[in-house]
Amino acid sequence: MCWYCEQYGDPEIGDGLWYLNPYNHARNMYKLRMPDEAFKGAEVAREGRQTDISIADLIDAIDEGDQGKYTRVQRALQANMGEGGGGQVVPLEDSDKILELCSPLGLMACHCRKGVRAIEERSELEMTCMGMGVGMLKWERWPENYKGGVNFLNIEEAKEWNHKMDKKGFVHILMLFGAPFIGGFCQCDYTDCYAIRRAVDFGVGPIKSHYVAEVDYDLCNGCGMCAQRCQFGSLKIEITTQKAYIDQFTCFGCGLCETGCSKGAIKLLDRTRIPALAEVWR
Amino acid sequence: MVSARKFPKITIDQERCTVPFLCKKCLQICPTAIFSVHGVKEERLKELDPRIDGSYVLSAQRLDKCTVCNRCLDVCPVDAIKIQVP
Amino acid sequence: MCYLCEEYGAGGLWYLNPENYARNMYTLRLPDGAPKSAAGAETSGDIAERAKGIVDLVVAMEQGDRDGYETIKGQMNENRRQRGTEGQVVSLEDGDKILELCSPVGLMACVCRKGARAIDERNELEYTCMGMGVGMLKWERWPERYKGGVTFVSIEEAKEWNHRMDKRGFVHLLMLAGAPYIGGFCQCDYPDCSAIRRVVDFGSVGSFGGIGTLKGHQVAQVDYDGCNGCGICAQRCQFGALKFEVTSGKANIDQFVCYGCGLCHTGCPRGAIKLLDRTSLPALVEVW
Amino acid sequence: MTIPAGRDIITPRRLPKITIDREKCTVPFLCKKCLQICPTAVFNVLSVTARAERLKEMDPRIDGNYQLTILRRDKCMVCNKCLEVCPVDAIEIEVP
Repeated sequence: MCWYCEQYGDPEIGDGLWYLNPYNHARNMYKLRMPDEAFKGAEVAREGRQTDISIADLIDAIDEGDQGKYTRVQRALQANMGEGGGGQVVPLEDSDKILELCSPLGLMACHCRKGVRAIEERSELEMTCMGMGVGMLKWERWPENYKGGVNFLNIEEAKEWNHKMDKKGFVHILMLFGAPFIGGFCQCDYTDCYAIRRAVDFGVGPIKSHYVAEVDYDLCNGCGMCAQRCQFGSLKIEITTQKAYIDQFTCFGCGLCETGCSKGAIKLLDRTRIPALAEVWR
Repeated sequence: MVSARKFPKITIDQERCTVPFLCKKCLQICPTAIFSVHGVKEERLKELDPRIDGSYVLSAQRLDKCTVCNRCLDVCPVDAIKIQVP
Repeated sequence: MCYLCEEYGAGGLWYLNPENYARNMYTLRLPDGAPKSAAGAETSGDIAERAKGIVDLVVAMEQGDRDGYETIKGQMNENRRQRGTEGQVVSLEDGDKILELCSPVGLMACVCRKGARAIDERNELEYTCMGMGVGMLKWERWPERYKGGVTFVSIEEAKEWNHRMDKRGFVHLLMLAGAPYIGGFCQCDYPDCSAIRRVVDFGSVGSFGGIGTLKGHQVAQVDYDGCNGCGICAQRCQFGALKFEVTSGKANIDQFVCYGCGLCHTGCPRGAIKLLDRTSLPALVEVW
Repeated sequence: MTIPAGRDIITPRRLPKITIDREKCTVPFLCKKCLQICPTAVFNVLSVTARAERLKEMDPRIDGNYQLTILRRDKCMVCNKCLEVCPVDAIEIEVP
């Protein structure tokens, strides 16, 4: 089971998925966003926690050729992320359900794209991020963080936006601001999103979704649309057989290949029901 | 880290699986291509006949990529494959 | 510089050095004292021994034995180097130039696809591999290795075949059979080609140091002005190095992961992907 | 127990050193040339929190409101495109 479900899932509700547990979207969650002792909970995640490290240390370790340091930093970063600053990839269908549970929802400028490519998103047409939960109501206090303001949406509008982003090819990620408080519903792609890039390059950052993609060889015609949409480099076209090939061990279960397939040849399977993948979250 | 896990154990009953290069069902259905087929004894001036028992042997090499989807079990006409989940 | 160029390049690219295609190369193909198989086993006939290296690696992974894993990997690379049985990715253009230098060239069944997917290529329309050099003339002695025989082709036919394979999306790869003797000109894809699979699956952070195959002498680079984000290139990358950067609507190539096969370059209808010389980028000079 | 995967094992390699002359590069969020030309997104631009004021957005045109930083020098292949586009010659890349 994923760490978040263990901590915050309710087996009775939403198949035990933590993000479909309405309690986690309750208003009082916001106050807990900086985890206090009670909420730090799981000893597993706290083990090896170290606050003064960053991705820069990983890069230094490569430069220094120090495998030991690299591994230490990598593990510590993974532990830190688990505790509060982490997140999880979700497929389109599940994210629609989350949008029904959470309020308020507001479009905003993406923090990552601003930092990585200096992209300024000034209007709702440009905005590629969604802030979630009551914290959003205080946005006006921090205009620098919410450059261009916040555009609050109703559930239907939010879903429509979500589908539009999916069509464009963005990966949906739940960003935690102190688990289980979901602060952001991100739309990510490789290089421009900090989270995906950390996860792909170093195995640090948001964990994989509860699903993995699988190709139905009978339906797949090798058109290659799916290969364009994979941001994790885990989908290739196997030319010999003219079918899509998915490495399920590196698949993040974002479902972009599924939603992009015109033949309906890709399905999402429940990760926890596949023995070899049940514990593959990074 | 990928995760802490034991790989599945795949055993192939060579008594039953006698003509893998002729049958080739598991080799072509496997989504992660973990199987491999080899001629048992390549001889000078001789081509091996896939129809002759034991001229080829099937092996499962890339256990790390097996997701236990069990498709090979479904297609195997002689039930020669066993997957043991650790 | 890639070590093959250092040893066999005579100041240029080793595979464009005509000396390496001389007939006498064939007799050099197994250096004295080199391990008999890539896994270092005494006999290469035994199936278990043949697959030993990869199987040992998988066991080390399962046991979480990082040192063991690295040792096995290092040994496998060392054995391959000693035996001179490494390979190198080449672009379509360089492949064409090689075809002009080497003789004879013959189409044949692919050994990897035979092993990985039990694909039985029986005639020249199906063949996805090319054998090179005088060794090919002795093919009839080994009918099992050359199932379906060998179709010898002229330079023009070989080039045409090479271009057809490129169009389909195969990576071109030179397979050494005792460096610098080139035994095969492979057309590869993941996961059916064992050479590609060894480098993609067993590399390190940023996809360095897989097993047995060197990256090509070029790397691909996107011209942001020319790219219209059609995504065809992303379908063709077998190395997971090219992703479609949705934000900018352009292709994004991780040049550290890129093998320089040039499939994105030949697939781009707008000519927006160029192949650069690897040595022109200082950080990539030693990334093979 | 853990399984070594590609992204867990490093191949030692000396990385380029990139320095930014902050005296020269004063308005990176306005200029943004290097940020957008870099094929591997090595750069990062941050607002200087010490200058942040509650209830106020920061003006990209004001010197020193934003700072250019190096986020991923492991991905720099020294293509030198950033040097070419930088209007104030503030970037220096040192190849080890």
